[in-house]
Parts: sequence; C-alpha cells; structure tokens
Amino acid sequence: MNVVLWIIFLPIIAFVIGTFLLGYSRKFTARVERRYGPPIQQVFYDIFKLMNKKTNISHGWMHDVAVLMLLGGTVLTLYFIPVPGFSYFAQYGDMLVIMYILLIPSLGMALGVGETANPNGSIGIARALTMLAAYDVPFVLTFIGMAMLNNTTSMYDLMVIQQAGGVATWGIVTNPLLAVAALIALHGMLGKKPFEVVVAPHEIATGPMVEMGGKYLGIMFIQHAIAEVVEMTIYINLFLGGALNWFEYILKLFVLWTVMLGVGMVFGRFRTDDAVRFMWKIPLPLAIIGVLLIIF
Amino acid sequence: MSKKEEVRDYEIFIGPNHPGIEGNFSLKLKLLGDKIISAKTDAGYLHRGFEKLMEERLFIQNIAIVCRICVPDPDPNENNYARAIEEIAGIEVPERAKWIRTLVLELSRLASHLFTIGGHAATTGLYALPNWTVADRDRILELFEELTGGRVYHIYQLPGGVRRDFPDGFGKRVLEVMDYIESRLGDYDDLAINNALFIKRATGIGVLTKEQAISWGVTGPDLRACGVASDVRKDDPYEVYDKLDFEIPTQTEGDAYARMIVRRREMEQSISIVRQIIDKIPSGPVWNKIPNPLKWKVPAGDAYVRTESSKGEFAYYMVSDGGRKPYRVHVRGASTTQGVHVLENLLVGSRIEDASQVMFSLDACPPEVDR
Amino acid sequence: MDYAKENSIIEKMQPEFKDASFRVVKERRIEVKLPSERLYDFAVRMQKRWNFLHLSAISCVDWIEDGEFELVYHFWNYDEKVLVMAKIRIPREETSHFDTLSNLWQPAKFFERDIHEMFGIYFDGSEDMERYILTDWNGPPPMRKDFITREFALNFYKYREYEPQWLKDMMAAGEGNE
Amino acid sequence: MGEKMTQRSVWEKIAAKLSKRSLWMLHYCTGCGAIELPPTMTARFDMERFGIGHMVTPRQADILLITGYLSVKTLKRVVLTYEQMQSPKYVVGFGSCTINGGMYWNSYSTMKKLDQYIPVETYIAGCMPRPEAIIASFNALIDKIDRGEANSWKDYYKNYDFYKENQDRVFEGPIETYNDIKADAALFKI
Repeated sequence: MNVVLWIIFLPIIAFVIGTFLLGYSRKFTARVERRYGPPIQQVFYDIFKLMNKKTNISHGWMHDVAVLMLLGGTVLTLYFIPVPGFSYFAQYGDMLVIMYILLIPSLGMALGVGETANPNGSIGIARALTMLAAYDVPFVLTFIGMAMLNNTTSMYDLMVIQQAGGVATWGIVTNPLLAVAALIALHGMLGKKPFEVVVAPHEIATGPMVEMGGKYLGIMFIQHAIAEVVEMTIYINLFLGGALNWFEYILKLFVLWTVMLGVGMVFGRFRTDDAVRFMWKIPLPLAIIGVLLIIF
Repeated sequence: MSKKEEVRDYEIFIGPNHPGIEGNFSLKLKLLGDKIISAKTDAGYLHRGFEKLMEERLFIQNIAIVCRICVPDPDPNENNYARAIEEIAGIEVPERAKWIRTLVLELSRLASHLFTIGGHAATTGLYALPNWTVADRDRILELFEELTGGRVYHIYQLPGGVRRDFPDGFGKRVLEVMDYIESRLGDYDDLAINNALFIKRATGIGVLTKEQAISWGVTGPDLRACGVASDVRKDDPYEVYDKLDFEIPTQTEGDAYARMIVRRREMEQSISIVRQIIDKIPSGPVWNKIPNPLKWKVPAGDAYVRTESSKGEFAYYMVSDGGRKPYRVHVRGASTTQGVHVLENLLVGSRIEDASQVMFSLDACPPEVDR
Repeated sequence: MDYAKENSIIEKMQPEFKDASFRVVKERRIEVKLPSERLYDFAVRMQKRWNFLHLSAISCVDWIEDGEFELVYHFWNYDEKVLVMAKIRIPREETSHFDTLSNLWQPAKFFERDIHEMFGIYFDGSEDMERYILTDWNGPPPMRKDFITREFALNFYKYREYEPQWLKDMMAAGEGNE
Repeated sequence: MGEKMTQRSVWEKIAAKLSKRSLWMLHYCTGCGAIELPPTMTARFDMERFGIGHMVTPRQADILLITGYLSVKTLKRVVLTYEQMQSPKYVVGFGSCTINGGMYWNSYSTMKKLDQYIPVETYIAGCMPRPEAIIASFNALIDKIDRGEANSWKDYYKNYDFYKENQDRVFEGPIETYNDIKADAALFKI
C-alpha cells in the first residue's frame, strides 16, 4: 500500500521541488542581472496558464504520443532512483537500467518534434542527439567508475555505503576526477549554459519547443521540472552521499543547483561542435583517468 | 521517407519574428547541414515612405519625423536634416549650439553602442550583459529627457541651432553619468569582452578583409575593425569635431570580436569627448531665429551632408526648389551597405549558430534600410 | 578659403571631360554635371585612376516639369577626403533605362534596386532588379512626383472616425487646413 | 464584447486569477516602439515582476504587442502570427500609429487602424509610450483578465468575415493562411 502511495505522490513531490528550483533559478538569474525578478512560484502560474489554454494544434498522433512518452520516460526514471523513504524499485533496478531509461525522453522528443516539420525543431533535435552522444560517454564512465569503486551496480547500495561511511566515502572525496567529469556532463544533460545548444533562442528559436504551444508546452515544462530533480538526484546519490531524510536531500539539491546556475550565469553558449569537442576533451579524459585510477 | 529522395539542402527563415534579428527584418537562409550556402535578406517590413512623406510636409514639420528613421541612434538624422537646410539656406549657427549638438550626438552614440554590445553578447548566450547595458543606457536617456523632453526621440536640433539651452546644473549631471558609465565598462569587460567563451565564439566570425570592406562600401565601426582609420568626424568634420581631441580606434582582424572591441573603445572616446565639451563649451545664444516656419521658403539648391552615426556614415541629400516643402530628401542609411549585401556575403559559409551574431556584430539597423 | 585641394582635383579631371561642368560647392564638395552617356567612363576613371573608392550613395530626383530624372552619384575619396557629386539627367518615361554601376561598386546594387522600386528606372546590366522593399506593392513607383500619397492613403485605408466638437468648430472657422 | 462576471463559473474565476499572473509576450519588433521594450524588460523596469516574459514563437505566446506602425507587408505576417497563437490571446496596440496612423497618417505603406484587421484588447497612446506606460497598460490588461472581460480574441472567431474582408482589401486578395478559423470556432464552441 505504501508503495502505491509513493508511486502516486512521488512524481507530484518531484514536480513541486523541481518547479520551486526553476522559480529559484529565475530569481537568481534576475538578481545577477540586477533585476527584481518574478515571484518564486512563477513557474506554477506559467504551467497552469499553459494547461488552461485552448490548444488547436496537432501535428499527427505521433506528436501527441511523443509528449506523453517524454513525460512518462522521465517519471519512470524517477521511480528507479532512490530518494529518502522510497527505494522500492531502486532495489530491483540498478544503474544500468537507469542509463537505459534516461534515453527514453530524448527519443520521445525526437519522434514528436520530427512530426512538426519545422526546420528549427529538426535542428534542435539534431543538436539534442549530438549532445546526447557528447555527454553520455563521460556520464556512463562515471557510473562504471563508481560501480567498480564500491563493488556494486545498485544505486541504493551505493547510497547506503556512502551514508554509512560518512563524508570520507562520498564520491566527491574518493574520486574527485569522476565528480568533476559528471558535473560537467550534468550541465550538458540538463541543457544548462554553456551547453544550452538545444534550445538556443537566438539561433533556432527554442529548437524542439518551437511548434509546441498550450498543453504540449505545459507538459514539457512539467517534464523539465521533474527531469531536473531526477538528474540531480542521480548526481547526489553518486557523489554527494545521497540522503536519508528530506531536509538533507533538498539542501543538497539546492546547493548543487546553485553551483550549476552560477556557472551558467557567467558563460555564454558553446557552439554545437565546440560543445562536443569540449565534452570529449575535458570530462571524457577526466572520467577515463578516474576509472583507471580505480582499476589500478 | 517513402520516395527515395535525397534531401541535401533546406531553407530556413530567420525573422521577422525571431530574437536573433535586430528589429523587423528577415533572413532567408539555405542550409547544408549547419552551414549556410546562400543567404538573402528581406527588408521592407518597416517601410513608411519617409522620403515621400517629407516631400508633402513643411520644412519645420519634417523635424518631427526624421528622427524616426534610425531608432537606436536618432540624433544623426536630426543633425543631418538641420545641417542640410542650413547649408542650402545659408543660415549661421551660434557657436554654443554647435557644441550642444555635438554633445547630443556623442551621448546618442554612447547609448547606441551600449545597446549594440549588449545585443551582441546576447547572441552568444550572455543574457546578463544586455540587462546591464540597457539599464545603464537609461541614465543617458534620462539626460536626454532633461535636456530635450524626450527619452528616445528628441526633436531637438532645429535649423539655426537647438531648441533650448542646458537646464541648471546639467553639465554636472552629465559628468556624473559619464563617471558612472566609465566605472561600468570594467564590468562589461569582465563579463563579456574578456570572457573565454565569448572570445571563442566571436573570433573568426564574419571576417571582413580590408579590401573587401572598402569595395563593399562598409562604413563606421565595421570598417575601422578592418584596419581602415576612416571616420566622418575626422575626415569631413562637422559641428565642432575639428576642435575636439579624440582618437579613432582601429583593429585589424575584421571579425566579430574586433568589431566588439572597436565599439568598446569608441565608448571610451565618446566619454572623453563629452567631458571635453562640458569643459570647453562657450556661452552665448543657442538659436538664430529663422523666418516664420509656416511660410518659410528655403531658396533653391541642394546639399549632401554626412554624419558619423554609431552604425556608420549617415548622409542626407536634400534638394529644394524654392518652395515651402523640400523637393526631395534622399536618406542614405548607414546600414544600407552593412545590412544588405555585406550581410548576405558574410553569412555564406558561416554557420547557423553564428547567423545572428554576424548580424548583430555588423550592427545592421533595418529602419535605415527600409526608411 | 582658396579650395586648393578641390581645384587641383578638378584640374586633373577637366582635360578628359571637356563636355562636363565642374564647380566647387564648398570645402570638400565638388559638383560635376555630365551628359548621361559619359557617366560610365567618368565612373571608371573615378574608381581606377582617381582613387574614389567609396560610392556613398546614388540619389534620384524627379524633375517632373522638365520631364527628366536626375541621378546624383556621390563618390568619396578616402585619401584626398573629397566628395564628388556627379549629376546626370535622363528622360522621364514609363520605364526609364540607364546603365548600372554595380559591376564597379558593390553598394550600387542596393541603391539601384531602390531607385528601380521607387522611381521605376531600370538599370540595364544589373544582376538583381527584383523588388526588395515594396514586394507587396501594386501601385505605381511611389516616389514619382505624380503619385500623391495622401490621396492614395485616404482612399485605400480606413481611418478612425474622430470628429470632436472642437475640431468641427475649428474647421467651421476655416482653421486647421494647411 | 465583455461578458458579465456573473456568467462565469467558479473555476473560470480561479483560472483567471492564476492565468493573469503569467503572460508571455511575443518577441516581435513590428515597429520603432520596440526600442522601449528592452528597457521595460531589463534591469530598470523589469516587467518579469508581473510574470510577463518574452517568448520567441507565436505558439508559446499570449500577448501580441504591436509596437507602432504596421506596413502592409508586416501586417500580413502579423495576421499569420496572430492566427498561430493559442487562445486566449491578447493584442496590445502600442503607440498612436496603431490607433489612427499617428504621424504616418498619409503614408501609402502603413495601415491606420489596427482593430480593423485583428481584434485589439488595449491600446497605449503616445509616440512613443514610455516604459511606465507599457507597464501601466499591462497592469490594465491583467485587471481586465481578472474581471473576465478580456475576450477580444473570441471576437475574431465570431466576426471572422469582417476581419477577413478588411484584410483582403488591404492585401488586395486573399492570403494563404494555415488555420481554419471557422473550424476552430466550432471546436472552441464560440
């Protein structure tokens, strides 16, 4: 019964946390830009407004299904990573499963946006898939490294080991190279600057979202809020010792998010080829060296 | 794809509704992958028929509409228009009015450059810089408001002088604003101009060689970024520029980054010019009265006047047939070269990521093209 | 002012263009009036021999009473810092024709295209005489003097009805008109 | 045009209360008034305080701000853009040029009265309106949405023939549009 409740409420909790983090990021950005900024609950208003709009566009059934695939894939990932109090599926699915499911949202987006026949969207998708190839390799290597270091492929066990051993066993201390590589890859994964090539408003008019309006865009916003929590939770579980209570968990999310925002504020946007080159020049060798250090 | 068609190139429109476009303008690009293989500009969205409207209005009425031709940098228009009438009608301008006009022109240049460097940084994803520069530009607009009553359009320079003298203590406030903007320049450097990622994005983009620039008719900061020290303020001095001490900054690379640097260094020069003007401005009347403007007939004749606007050479060719209305006014917008053929040529071979950066770095201003 | 620089430039040009009239307008401004068929030769010499590398603008004036169009070419010399205005007149017809300079100066492309739209002068030999600004325009070339924009606009567009009492009073008193 | 408050259900009232806090403006500089938008959006006046952001494509936007005069060529794009936007959508006419032609009243190229071609929610007078005026007008629009009176977008579906006739008159023939307005009107039950 408990599990059923968690299954129902976990996406909602993740959505609320993710939305507040997005609102915080808008406030943070505004303050750096010397503005006052919107209220912190602004993203709720945006999503409500979008869901309340009368939508009269459709580009075929694939377009409709893809948006749900996007959201479904993200929520599915959410179930497989351990969060405080809920690790039912995490005991069954290990990191390899997570690596696979993480690809579903990208593919869903590619299928749906491909239907809209807008060249900006197609370029955006091409960029998203290129970036996938760029950040996935270092990220998977960090997965492997951490698994070898702790002799387990289960994220739950990893978290338990780090929680039991204290700060000295956190991934960021035991293997800082992998932690840095994964942090850079995480920027690419979340599409944060300087790896904002997928949306890039000045170049391709928000890329994949260009033909999305009303409810479609609303679902994409919800997915974005949840995906943020999912991907940062993975990082926290791997390198920041996970969390056993919600206070610690949210605090860690907040700190990680602030670091990422700070990096994003002072950098512009890489070009796609530069982004790929950078990913393969810096995080990838770092991750390889990190893994080699673990092996030998 | 059911038919075995091979899609090699495709077309994409940037604009008129797109954040990567300065104003209401459109680019029709043909792409092969990410690379632009042909580019066409499409203007005319802002066409109001200024030249025709001016022919149907009195000389004095036109002062209100000429400033609308270039929106970010309106004062060169007023200056050109006033000087063209003065040249045809042989009106003398009081010395103090000339100094005030120069001050207004330089403040306008500064405001326009602040706008442009912010916009240029935004095309590479640095959204903090436009927020800072546009807010700092507002201080200059407040000065304008105090002096002329208008924030954006000033309608200030009349034939025969300027509309009103400085308010009390205006010089002091101008110097305060100059000090403030000078103190902010360092922040812009830290955030954008010396930012490693911005340098990486902007170097080697939209490269113009010296020969190309001259043969394509490039003017203004874009030409100076190619190493040609040509500036209407020095070469063809108007108002009091021959009495002021300033340099013409040049770079030799001719790429987007060099254009950014030139604008950045021109802002320093403008600040120094404004300080010199406040320091040296003579006292006296600001307007030589012209005849009753509703019945005023300007003698027959023609004049070609040029101004260095923030975007390049801005010129008016005015013909009067001795009537109450101008017979013909031809506006040579500064962006008619940079914004059309130069842009088309530079876009070919560059990539879709850089299209809007090329446009912003050339500082093409569509209303000047459309008129 | 003695205009030494301007006069020396005129002296260089005068022997080759005896049918042209030269005049120094003011400092750094020279006016040249040419027969229209001589303009291309003049332009070639301007660019290749006398180093006027910058074509600043091409202006067109519609002298409807004379039945002529006046084309004014503004050339700028970067070294001498002198601007030469070359003026020619061509007959005013339904579609007037003239030779292009776009093979000499790239900027001429835009100006010629613009004059073609606004005045209906076709420049023979130019690559691109397509409509540019007025792509959606079906009327006559608008900058010609016989096109009156006020009449056109009043007939073509709908205006907001706004006739307050003060305006009626003013019109009744005979004020408010030009 | 404005429907009475009493006709609204409770849900609609709540929806209006929340939706008014998030208005996205299309990033389209149709005229010279666009120069006052950057100061309004950025650090000095910061419109994001009211939840007004700028969006880059018509699909995502709620407000179409017509910044000044519209030449016929732009009007064509504006009509297409307006039809692509998702309802409810609001048009704000900015500057005197949209009201009666402004200083271009005798120009052959610009239209004189915006509400002939698309329904307009609010107008801002002035040439050009200051950022304070823009913010005031957006606040007026927010109040109007709250009261449930911002229904001009329904007018386009109801009186499509009127707008279409005026558009065709200026465009000198029908233009190719990609939305079937009458079918949408049936879909939305307007």
